[in-house]
Amino acid sequence: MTFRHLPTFLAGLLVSAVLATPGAAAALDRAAVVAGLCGNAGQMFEAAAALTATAATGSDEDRAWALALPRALIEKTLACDAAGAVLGNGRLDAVSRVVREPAPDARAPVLSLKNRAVFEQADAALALRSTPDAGARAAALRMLERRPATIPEGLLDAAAARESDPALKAQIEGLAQTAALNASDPTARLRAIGRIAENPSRRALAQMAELTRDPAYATNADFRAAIDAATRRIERGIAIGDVLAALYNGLSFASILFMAAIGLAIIFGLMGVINLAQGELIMIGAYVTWMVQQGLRAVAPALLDWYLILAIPVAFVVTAAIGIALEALLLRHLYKRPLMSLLATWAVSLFLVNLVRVVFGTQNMQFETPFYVSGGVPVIGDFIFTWNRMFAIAFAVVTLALTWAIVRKTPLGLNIRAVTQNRDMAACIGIPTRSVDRMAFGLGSGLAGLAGLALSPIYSVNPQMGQNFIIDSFMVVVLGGVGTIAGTVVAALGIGQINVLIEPLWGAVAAKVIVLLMIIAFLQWRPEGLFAVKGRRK
Amino acid sequence: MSLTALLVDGLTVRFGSFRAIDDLSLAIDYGEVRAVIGPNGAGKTTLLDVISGITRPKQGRVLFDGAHDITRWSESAIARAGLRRKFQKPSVFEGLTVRQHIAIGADVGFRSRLDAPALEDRISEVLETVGLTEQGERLAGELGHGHKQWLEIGMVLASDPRVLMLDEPVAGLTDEETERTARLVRALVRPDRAIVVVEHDMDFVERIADRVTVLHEGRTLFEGSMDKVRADKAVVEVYLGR
Amino acid sequence: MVKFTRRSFLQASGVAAAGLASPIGMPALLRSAQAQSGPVKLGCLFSSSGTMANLEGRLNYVVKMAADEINAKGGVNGRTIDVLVSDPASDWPLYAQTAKQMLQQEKVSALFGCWTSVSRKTVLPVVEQEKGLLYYPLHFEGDENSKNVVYVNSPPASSVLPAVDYLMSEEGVSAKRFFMLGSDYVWPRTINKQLKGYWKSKGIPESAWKEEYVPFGFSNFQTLVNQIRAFADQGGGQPVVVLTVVGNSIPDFMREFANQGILATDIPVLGLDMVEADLEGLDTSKLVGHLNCWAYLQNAKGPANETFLKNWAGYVTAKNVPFKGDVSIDPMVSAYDSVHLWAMAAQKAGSFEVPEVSKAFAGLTFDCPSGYKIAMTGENNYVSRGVFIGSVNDKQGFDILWQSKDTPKPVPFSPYG
Amino acid sequence: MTPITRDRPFLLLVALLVMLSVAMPLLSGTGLAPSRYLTNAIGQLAAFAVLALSLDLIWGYLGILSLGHGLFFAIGGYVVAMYLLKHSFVVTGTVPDFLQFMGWKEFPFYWAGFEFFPYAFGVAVAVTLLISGVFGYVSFRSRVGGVYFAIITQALVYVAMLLMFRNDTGFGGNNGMTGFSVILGWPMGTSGMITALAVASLVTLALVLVGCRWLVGSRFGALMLATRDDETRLRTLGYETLRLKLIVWCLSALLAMLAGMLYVPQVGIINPRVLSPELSLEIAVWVAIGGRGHLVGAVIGALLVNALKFWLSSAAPDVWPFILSGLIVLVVLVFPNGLMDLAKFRLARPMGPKRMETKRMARGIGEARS
Repeated sequence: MTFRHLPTFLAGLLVSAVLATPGAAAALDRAAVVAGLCGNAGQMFEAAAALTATAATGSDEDRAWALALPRALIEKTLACDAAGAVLGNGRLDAVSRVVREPAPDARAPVLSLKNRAVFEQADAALALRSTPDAGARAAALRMLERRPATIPEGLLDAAAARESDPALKAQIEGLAQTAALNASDPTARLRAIGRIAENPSRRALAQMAELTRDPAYATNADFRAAIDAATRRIERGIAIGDVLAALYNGLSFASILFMAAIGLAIIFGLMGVINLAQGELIMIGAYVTWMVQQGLRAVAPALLDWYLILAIPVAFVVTAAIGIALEALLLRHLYKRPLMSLLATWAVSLFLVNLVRVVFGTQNMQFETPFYVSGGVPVIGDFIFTWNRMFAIAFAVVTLALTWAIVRKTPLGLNIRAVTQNRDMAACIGIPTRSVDRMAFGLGSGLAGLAGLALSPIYSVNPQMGQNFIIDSFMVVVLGGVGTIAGTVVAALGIGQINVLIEPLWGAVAAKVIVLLMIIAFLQWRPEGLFAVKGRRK
Repeated sequence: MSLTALLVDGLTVRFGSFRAIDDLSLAIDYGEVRAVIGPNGAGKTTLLDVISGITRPKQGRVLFDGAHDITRWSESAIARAGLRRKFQKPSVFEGLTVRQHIAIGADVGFRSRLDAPALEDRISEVLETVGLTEQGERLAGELGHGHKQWLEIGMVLASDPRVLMLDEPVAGLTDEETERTARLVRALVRPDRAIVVVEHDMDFVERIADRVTVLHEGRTLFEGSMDKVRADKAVVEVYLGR
Repeated sequence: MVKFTRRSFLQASGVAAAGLASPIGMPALLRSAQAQSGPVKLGCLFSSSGTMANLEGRLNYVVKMAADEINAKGGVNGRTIDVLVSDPASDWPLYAQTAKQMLQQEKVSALFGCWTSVSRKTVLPVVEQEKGLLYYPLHFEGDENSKNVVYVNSPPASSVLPAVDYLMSEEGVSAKRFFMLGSDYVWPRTINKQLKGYWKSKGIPESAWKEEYVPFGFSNFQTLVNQIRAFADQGGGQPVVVLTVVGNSIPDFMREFANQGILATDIPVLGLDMVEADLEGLDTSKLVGHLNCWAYLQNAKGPANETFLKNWAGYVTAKNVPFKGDVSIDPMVSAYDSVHLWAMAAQKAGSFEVPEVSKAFAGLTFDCPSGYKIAMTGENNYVSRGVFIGSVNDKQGFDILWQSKDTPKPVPFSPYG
Repeated sequence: MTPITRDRPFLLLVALLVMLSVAMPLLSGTGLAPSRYLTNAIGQLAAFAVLALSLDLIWGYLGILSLGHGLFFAIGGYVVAMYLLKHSFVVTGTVPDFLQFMGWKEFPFYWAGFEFFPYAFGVAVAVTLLISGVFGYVSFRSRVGGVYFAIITQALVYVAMLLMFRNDTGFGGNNGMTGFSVILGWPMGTSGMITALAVASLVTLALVLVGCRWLVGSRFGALMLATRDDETRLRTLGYETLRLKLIVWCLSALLAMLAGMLYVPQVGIINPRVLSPELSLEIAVWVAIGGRGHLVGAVIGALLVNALKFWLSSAAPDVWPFILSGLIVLVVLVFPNGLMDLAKFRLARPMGPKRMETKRMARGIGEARS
């Protein structure tokens, strides 16, 4: 990520700001800064520059005073009025820090995009120097890392000198070295190049490419060798990152497909029933998750962050109950007529979509984003390990394990397998096939509910959401081969991965089209799917 | 015309790791009624499946009329060559009348090559043979189990097959119906026709069969007349031993 | 959505029974006598089911609310307004079908409807054939000027281009590189075509932009966001995303964008179809700063907006409307304006006949909740309105970042296409 | 199969269609004429009925459920739309929208010749036969059937929809095609043209109905039923069921295509929505509601469901989905043979030979049992 136009622009301004306040001793004109914050876009920009300069070279008192200002602006808690400005909810005058009420016509200045960047910078710079909380300092450092070239000179060194946390100190020093890319000291530059190469990305590559136009590249053999080595290293890193990203994206897509398909696979394998309402059960799982969230919000706000975990049993039980009811009321009568059960389940899906629409409305449901499903960690190259996808992957893995355990290790699972393989024979040896059907249908529906839960941090939750999954999940089930969990897993992985590989080449639609056509062609060749039990065929 | 209607030669059929038929060889002659018996899973129905082209063997071949290797032929080509089969579970077309069944069986083709009177005659003749004259206009779906069995026999019979395969023709029938079926089968014997019957009912087999082949685990355990079968130790062992 | 009451259900079953009894004769029931006195009929063509329901559904209620306001003041030409609502179910041919039914059977005096350009294009031949009048409340791609359609919202030259100009300016972010991501249909395609023409005219090289389209309802943006990051990291100036995906693709895209750790200060997104309703399900704290551009934003200053917001909140509570009373989006206001513009024209013409009403367009002005006095010139069927650029805030709304001095004259046909 | 002469529902329906198609042009201009809206609606309903017949032919009589019949309907619709646009362009010079917003200066090369209706019709037939033939051949050869066939056809129509949504395929993308102004040299949208198109649809429906009735009453029809009831059995009697299925499948596809050609000029737009899996599913719903395996049932189902839909989507938009889903569940659980179960009491009881057929229907047999 870059913000490329700013560096030169900002650097120049900073130099002037630093020159204007020579030495650490010169006191900050606090009233002028506050006036600037309440001024027009240009004045705000200059005020931000002054704040950043204070972070680097100002006095401790000024820094402590300035610390709250950029954040207040970013969060729109600064109320500007004729007498200056009032800070946040503490009702403190921005300049004097005396308690006072803002004027009734006070306004909160809105940051333009350009100013937002410089205020984020100022906030991070100040926080790095002055916040007592090490976590906040680390966050500030990460913000500064986004635009190393705009970090004012001296800030990092000063911060490192005062830093008490050794790990953070090392990180600051590392960043300082990186930031020295355009320094005059040749060894610092070489070190910066090495540092940059440690975190390969396309941006780093672009930086290196830029440096090949540096006069030093032609004249200085060491410099040139360092650049070339760094370029190679970065390219390798990017390549690795791309491969990892493709694998990860494929895996995450596969986990979604798997979650959507596993319930269907059990039901289809057991009863030969195509459940077109499966997508709606997914949707209901997501709505149940939402309701659990709302319940927690009302009853136990402290647990709100854990609603995704706490909703697991609820989502499962509710959708399983719907599934069981569906089986008992409708599908039970249709086992001899699979194509009719297909239409019946479509009617159910139509009904459920519209029921949810009438009850909840059509808007997207609002979900909290707990820390464990928000954001991501950059790993290497352009590969970012995003937590919501990881949640889905982990969820799929756990579901797979549990499903496998149920099917392989429990009496119900044994019965399910027996009925799947030979219904008549199973009935003969006393397995209550009807109630096995019902339980299995409940299990399959409950799994769909869990899928809805796992998808809620990734997709918009609304009455229509289920319809996005239905064809994909059918394809997974038929491709995998009816009634095999392994088949479902392999098919989901295959479809997910191939999709992700094609997508960058020809776009998302073409990827989908090609994958579907491949599956259709494959099924013509092997109608029983990847993993099918062979037997005497009639 | 050769004397041997069907020659099964070194046949092996596998389902996964299970050998349903294991290097089986046997010959069936024209003019005979051959019963194939054996416990469940011996490979009887699978053998008929291979002959009628439904299942492809892993190894071996099936020769028809001494000259034609029909192992890779399609089901319909095999049927058109004159090999017809009645299935274990009565397989009739529930939406069609009895007469329509016989018409379909008598003459293959999307349009009938027989002229209408000739076809009607043939239908009446077959219905008489299988004793369903009364039921001519009824829908097959409405028939009782025994009538369905005979209807299916009539349908495969209508084309004058060279090889007639009957898979459990008396399963689920009353004694009286069984008796009638036995008479029917014997009446179908002709010098230019081979009849293969797969059956569990030993008394029925004794009534109709000229020779009996006992299959066990996909192999021939014994071959000979019914008397000899009953006397054979190995056969008794297989049927009663466990 | 009306509440599913026992009465409406009984009605429906009665209806079903009638339908069962005489399938062929049934449509004759549709032929209602056209009244020369009594209420004058207006028709709505907004879906309350299907993919567009969340956005279009609320416009039905706004039209009704506006009609109620007018009725409370005595109606138009001495007659009250009766609003007919239908459900084209986000199914484009059904819009045409419903329009036909409204015009031929119900003889509505004007239609208010359509969100996507596809649906407008579908309805257009019907309206022209039946010589009806359609008020279209969405900003759109322009390049169209039917005398049977009133284009209440802005064509790109007076909405999109100012926003892009802002992004490219020093005051904005001096944008140099553009990633255009849209849903694959006429509006995004045309907007992007015009943008490319515009950039070409400014001497920006073709290598500075990239164009990608996704199907309607697309939701898996992981790979595309990766592509955007790669595009941005190639260097060459500040990148921005011009987002013309529609419907649920908007929140899904924004969510993935934030999740991959991209801030508005890294790569700003200009969401041309993004409204407050699209942010309803999102944690916007990580999206603060992204932009949209419309002729109205909820935060618009002025008494007209205060009244509108208050009335809408009141209407939602009073009529049990299944949408949020505290969310107000541009197309709602445009639909609201539409009804008033129509009523003013009909009053001025003293007639409900389309040709008469059309003749009265010239010189109409209305105090729009946006704070601008919107106006029609009679030169074409466009309405001149103000322009706002909004910036996502952490309360799932938009702060006004910039707004036009006055109402730029609408340019139906873009010079950059 | 009842002889045609005693098949009262069938005779009644054909008579009604003939009467309507004679009466409508005769009445036009008089006060008794149905309104333009009603005329147009009748025409559209007739097109849907042809579509329902096409599906009933393979589902009701052959036991193969296609959830992708919208594909063939769309081929007909798209081709006729291409003809109309090209023809309008030649006559009036109107440039289609999609050319404009794609920035294309002229029609893509494959639009050449589409201004000639016979050519366009030939292309539609050829494309339909090619796609249905190839797909049918490979599917039936691999013995893909039952639920699998349903799912695969659904995926196929979905793929087609995704493709057609793309603007760069040159068929108008999401917008599809609209703005037809001239057909066969005549202006569209006039009352006369609306009546003419409606009558054309009614006549086509009557002809298709009679043709299908003849087919299913023939020996070939008996073989179709035999295939439905027990394909293996028929094959082991020496019949090439692959060929039989392929013939009926392609015929059914052609009928669906024909329905599309009738539908599009009347509704005035075609876009990829006709390729959505929901529409194809709905066709099956019409047939199931009317009575699968019964030609009259399919027609009535299509007419009833669509008339209800036309009406309720404006009269009571919110309850329509509930009514539709309720109807389906009712039919599936209570009337396995759709409305024909209702009709049998009135129409069939007095007639002796009908009894057997009635019984057959009552048991709901004929579902693919494999």
